Amino acid sequence: MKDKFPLMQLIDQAGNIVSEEYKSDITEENIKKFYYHMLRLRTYDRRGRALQRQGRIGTYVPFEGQEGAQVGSALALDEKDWMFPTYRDHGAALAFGAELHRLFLYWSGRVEGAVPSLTKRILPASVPIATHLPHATGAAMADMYKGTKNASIAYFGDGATSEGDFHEGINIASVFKAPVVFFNQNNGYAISVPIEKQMNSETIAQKAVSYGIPGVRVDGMDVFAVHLAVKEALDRARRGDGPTLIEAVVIRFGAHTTADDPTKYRDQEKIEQIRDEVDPILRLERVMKNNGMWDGAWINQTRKEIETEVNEAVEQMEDFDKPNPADMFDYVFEKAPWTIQKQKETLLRRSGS
Amino acid sequence: MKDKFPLMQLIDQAGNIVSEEYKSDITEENIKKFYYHMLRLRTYDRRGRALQRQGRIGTYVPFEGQEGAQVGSALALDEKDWMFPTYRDHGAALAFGAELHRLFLYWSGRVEGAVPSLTKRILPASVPIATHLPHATGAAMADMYKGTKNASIAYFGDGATSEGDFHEGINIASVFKAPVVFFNQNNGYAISVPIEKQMNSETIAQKAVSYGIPGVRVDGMDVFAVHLAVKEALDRARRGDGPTLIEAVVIRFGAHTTADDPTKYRDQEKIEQIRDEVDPILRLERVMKNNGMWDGAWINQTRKEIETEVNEAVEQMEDFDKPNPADMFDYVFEKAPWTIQKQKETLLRRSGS
Amino acid sequence: MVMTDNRITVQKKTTKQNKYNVIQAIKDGLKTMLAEDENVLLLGEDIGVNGGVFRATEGLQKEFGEKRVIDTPLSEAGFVGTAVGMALNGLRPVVEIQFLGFIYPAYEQIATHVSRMRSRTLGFYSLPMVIRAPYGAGVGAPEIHSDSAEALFTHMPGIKVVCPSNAYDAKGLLIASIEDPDPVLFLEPMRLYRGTRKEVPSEKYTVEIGKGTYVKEGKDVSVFAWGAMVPVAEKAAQALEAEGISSEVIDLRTLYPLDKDIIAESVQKTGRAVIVHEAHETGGVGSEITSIINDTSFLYLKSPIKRVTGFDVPVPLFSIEHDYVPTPERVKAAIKNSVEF
Amino acid sequence: MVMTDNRITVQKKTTKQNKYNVIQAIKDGLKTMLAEDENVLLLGEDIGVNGGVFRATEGLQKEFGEKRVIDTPLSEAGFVGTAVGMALNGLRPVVEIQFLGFIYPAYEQIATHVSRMRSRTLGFYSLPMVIRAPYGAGVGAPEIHSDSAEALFTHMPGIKVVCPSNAYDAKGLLIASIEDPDPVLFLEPMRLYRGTRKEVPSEKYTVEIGKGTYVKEGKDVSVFAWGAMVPVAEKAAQALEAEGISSEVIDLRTLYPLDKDIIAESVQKTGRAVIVHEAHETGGVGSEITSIINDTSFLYLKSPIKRVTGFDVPVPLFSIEHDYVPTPERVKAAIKNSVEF
Ligand SMILES: Cc1ncc(C[n+]2csc(CCOP(=O)(O)OP(=O)(O)O)c2C)c(N)n1
Ligand SMILES: Cc1ncc(C[n+]2csc(CCOP(=O)(O)OP(=O)(O)O)c2C)c(N)n1
Ligand SMILES: [Mg+2]
Ligand SMILES: [Mg+2]
Repeated sequence: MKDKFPLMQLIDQAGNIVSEEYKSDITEENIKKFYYHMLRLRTYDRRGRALQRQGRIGTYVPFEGQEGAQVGSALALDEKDWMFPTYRDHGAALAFGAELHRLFLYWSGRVEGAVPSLTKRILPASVPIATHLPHATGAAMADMYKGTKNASIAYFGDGATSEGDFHEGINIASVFKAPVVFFNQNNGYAISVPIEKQMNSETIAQKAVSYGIPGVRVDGMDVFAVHLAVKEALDRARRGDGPTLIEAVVIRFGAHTTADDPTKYRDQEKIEQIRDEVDPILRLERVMKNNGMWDGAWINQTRKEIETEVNEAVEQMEDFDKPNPADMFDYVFEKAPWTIQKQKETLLRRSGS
Repeated sequence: MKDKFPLMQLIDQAGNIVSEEYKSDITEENIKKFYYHMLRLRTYDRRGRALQRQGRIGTYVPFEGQEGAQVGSALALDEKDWMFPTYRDHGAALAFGAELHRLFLYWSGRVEGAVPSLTKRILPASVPIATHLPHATGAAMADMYKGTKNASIAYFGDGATSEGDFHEGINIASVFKAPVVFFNQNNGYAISVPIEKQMNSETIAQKAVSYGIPGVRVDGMDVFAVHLAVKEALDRARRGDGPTLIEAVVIRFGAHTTADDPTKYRDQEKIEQIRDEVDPILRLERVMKNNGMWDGAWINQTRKEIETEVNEAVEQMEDFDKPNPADMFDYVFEKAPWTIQKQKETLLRRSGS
Repeated sequence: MVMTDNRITVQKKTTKQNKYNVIQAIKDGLKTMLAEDENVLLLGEDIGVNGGVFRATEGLQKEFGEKRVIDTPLSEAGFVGTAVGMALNGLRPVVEIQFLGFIYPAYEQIATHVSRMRSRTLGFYSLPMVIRAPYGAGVGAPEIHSDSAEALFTHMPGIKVVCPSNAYDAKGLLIASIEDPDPVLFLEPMRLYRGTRKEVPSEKYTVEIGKGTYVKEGKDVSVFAWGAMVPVAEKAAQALEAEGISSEVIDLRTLYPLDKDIIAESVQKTGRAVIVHEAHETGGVGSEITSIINDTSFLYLKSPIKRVTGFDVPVPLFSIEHDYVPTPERVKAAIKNSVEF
Repeated sequence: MVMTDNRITVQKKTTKQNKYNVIQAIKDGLKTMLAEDENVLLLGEDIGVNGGVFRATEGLQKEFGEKRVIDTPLSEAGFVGTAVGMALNGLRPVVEIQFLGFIYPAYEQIATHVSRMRSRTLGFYSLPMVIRAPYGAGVGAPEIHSDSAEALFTHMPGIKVVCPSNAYDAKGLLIASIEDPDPVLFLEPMRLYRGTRKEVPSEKYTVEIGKGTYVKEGKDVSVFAWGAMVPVAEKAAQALEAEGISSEVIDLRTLYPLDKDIIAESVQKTGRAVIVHEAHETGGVGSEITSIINDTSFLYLKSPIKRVTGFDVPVPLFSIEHDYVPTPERVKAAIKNSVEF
């Protein structure tokens, strides 16, 4: 099947542009745009891990290694498109328009941070695996119904493909030609379970055959390739030609979460050895160098700006008002029924039931 | 996709043997065996509908038109294989070894008839669509674990392919190479919903690609072709080569159930017009005629015997002891807890709670 | 006064009335809302061309088109999840689950998304959607088709549970559910679908969610029921009048949130309570009503609360299903036990 | 006498003891049964090489092999259904659901097959299988990871629900569950996994399913709890001794079937009851216990039964989850209300 679903690549690991067709898109401007976003994601991600180690936030889900897939896909979206991320896709959310301090708040167990953006249509991270795929289908069908040209994108991992909701969400989208992109980041692991134990199929892209829709396999460490694949899928969706399943092959450099110890189930050393070779950010640096676009000053400047932005977001998070227990009662329904009102009083006057 | 998954056929509608390779299997003996079983299923099925009309049993699920698929598959099984049927596959159960009067009891709302056979491993009809596919996977994995050579077969319809359990059951089987055959009868309808509204894929067989397993598309009105396809899949399973997805393309001549009115959603007249052409039983009669195997005396004799057998089964059903309300309490757990004991007394002495 | 519940009041100002049974009233409610709000659409199995296995949507696809009345694939988790996405994006989907026993595949969608979207986003997103499902035993349906699973949803914060017992309430509560800003599970007593007809206003009206109603007033004992058990309770109550026992029959109509006030008001008047439901006894809504009585009316109770319920067994196949479902006889016996305690 | 519950008696005849916390005791129980019965096997996500996200199966795959300790795909409905097929075919699968909040996708399998196989076949087929799941809030886990969904299964005929509160019971109840001829949902209080260690016999022993136990005797009020709420109830009870209130604390240990006798025995002694659970109040197991007290001990009650529970809201994110979970303070207040009524 790998021959039927070849790995799409525009730039190889050495930083050579391997696609004549799309050479013209790989401009300095685009390179800098993608580079900036990936660097921003990585800076945020590393800070997240640091804050967790320092006990300043709770369990954190790192995505280092997957920046290319998350930036390439997120930047392909239009203003009013819908994004349905998982717990690992806060990078994509950030690239699309999530507010940094809200993301940090979320990792601090603050519901105030659950909605990543008040302007972009980004859902809170979907925690029950694959349950959000049908949501993306439904949001897309609603846009179709309303006659807009908006599309939806659902993010999910290789493990998610084993859940019924993966199948049901895509099947329904395929029947109604819903304008939705099913964007899979295949990082080869579901926590500790390697993909060979997750599925018997050689690729994830081939699962598109079940639904009579296009399946695309792309090098997820190649931000340009991902961007192109998602852009094409979104165009197809807006044209009314229905959903696409995209498999972005990526490597998760770190642990599943800060509560996970990957050395229990895989050889982390090997990953450390190859990581510079495969790093999506370094790949772009190589392109810059190979094409005389290297601009050290700009990179340093950019780093500084991002650092400052992240520092400010951390401050915002830590200066945020104390959590309000009343929040758990006030938003279950538009108007709290007597049960919840009574219970709220119980808690607030800390009395017995 | 139809080219990639061609419709397998050994005998065409005109009754010509179209496969040189398997010509030798199409012996008079085999023809008579298949013919006998299909006739037996049809006689039973028509009696079932008659009994329902007469109010002697409850809602009945007819399978007329699908006898070839059900007989061809069931007769491919070994003594100790496991069968997981739906509500429409009592024909297959009967061919495999279900007791007629138990089937009638089941349609009378008698739990005593839920287990189709006390000797063959046939599960009660699975009513929640697709939920039994993982069971077939599990039973097969248990046989693998125990080192037997038994296999399992799961029956399901075209509509069932839209449920998550279809996907999860096959995916797990594919990962563990479980000795199981997923036997789909594609009759083109899920109650009123035509297959085009059920899925966007041209065939059901192609869904095998998702799991990296063989997908076979067979003419379900050709009992020999079905038998061959299932036999090959079972052999593959016993060899340790894992599951197979088979799509048997069939036509449901009648209603979804005796409570359904097909004229509301499809042109029944057209079906009446083509039914003789496509009928799996008449197809075998044509083979007999074409090959000088026609034996009218044997056919009449066989009809009589089946009639008698069915009459006796109906009597057995109607002479069966009155239903026992205590049954609902005595088998929930091996030993009824106090709750159920108390409730049983409540009912039996018809007193208040 | 208790008898001026919104049923009566509305009927006063209504002009045209139709004599409808429950299924007709539900169809009328769906039609009313499809006509009134273009964001309302229906999804489910066999609801289009076929008009639903119970004909609740008969003719609606022809009238409102395939974009408004959608035949879905056989995929409960899928189309409930699809409805979540539609509701997020401004529509008001009304989903039909063909039988309540087939809602289980969608349980994760309902438990983790339908019921939580508003609270997990502090109200930034909300899901105005309705899930309709026929429920209950007594019609000779096959296995799994006869479950009464309401208590599996009244213990799930974020979704309301409604269950009418007659045509008038069916239309009014359905419209109220569709207009509700939050998700509602709308349970339809299969057994009453084609039962007694009632005057149903042809215009749009609502019956308030969260309010029970007095079906019959009485002074000796309060009998609480909903859905298909209301006529059963009524029958028992009427029969006992002859024996000089005056039972008050209350149709709770909404199962979450329960109408605490009507429960307390009645029990504080009669001092006795009998609860009738079709679902299994253990963990049924009856035990929550018992708790509400304990919390509100402890000192008024003259005898233990009685529950007349389905048993802690799967609903049996139809040859003995009538032994599973509470009967007027069992309710009468319980009322007597309660009164004679 | 009540204090000679099987915990004590077994400990008497035991030789070797280990000081185990709950997670170690569970692993010991699994190991014991894997060693004893070759038909026992484990299925779940990340339970093999990784030893489970809580390490409940650490080292077991190495010891018993990949055929006995199986890493499944991410597919709860799929592997619970697979376990059904295995149990049908003579094995005794023990399935791990990584967190109880992820059991919802398997709800249909459990509601329509796991719990019904024996009754729908009049005992011809049965399913000796166990579903293990960590449950409850208080460990700072993400959304959905902290649900206490026991009441969604105690209202489901055909499955037993067990919930230990300490290491000794954890091993004994787990072994009893694996040996039970019927399906058991085995709930593990995440919050106590690494809590106080207890003497746990190294040999095989069982704690009877369906029996509660006295954690502390008292005369003024009966406090019922299970799982992670037992230490909370105990703490409140101890604190109130100083104020002269003598509370009896009962660990119910099994939630279906509930131990009616111990509930009645204690309430008939004290005349008062407080129920503590982490699940939402409405429809929680607490309301069923209230009903049992109403049914068995109506005339003994001196004051209304009090419930101290989680609220009718989704378990909040961890920054305020401790406001959701009952605290000793809330239990103390309820006990006082009960006694001072
Ligand atoms: C229904 C459900 N089951 C189990 C889990 C626990 N869990 C969280 S992440 C995860 C692995 C997901 O793997 P994958 O889909 O590949 O995404 P990745 O974490 O690799 O990005 C599991 C099993 C869950 N969140 N939801
Ligand atoms: C989970 C579930 N949802 C809905 C139903 C109601 N129902 C019974 S049969 C059926 C159609 C099944 O179609 P298909 O799988 O093609 O099998 P066929 O009836 O054609 O043999 C439906 C929707 C059900 N039994 N289970
Ligand atoms: Mg992964
Ligand atoms: Mg079909």
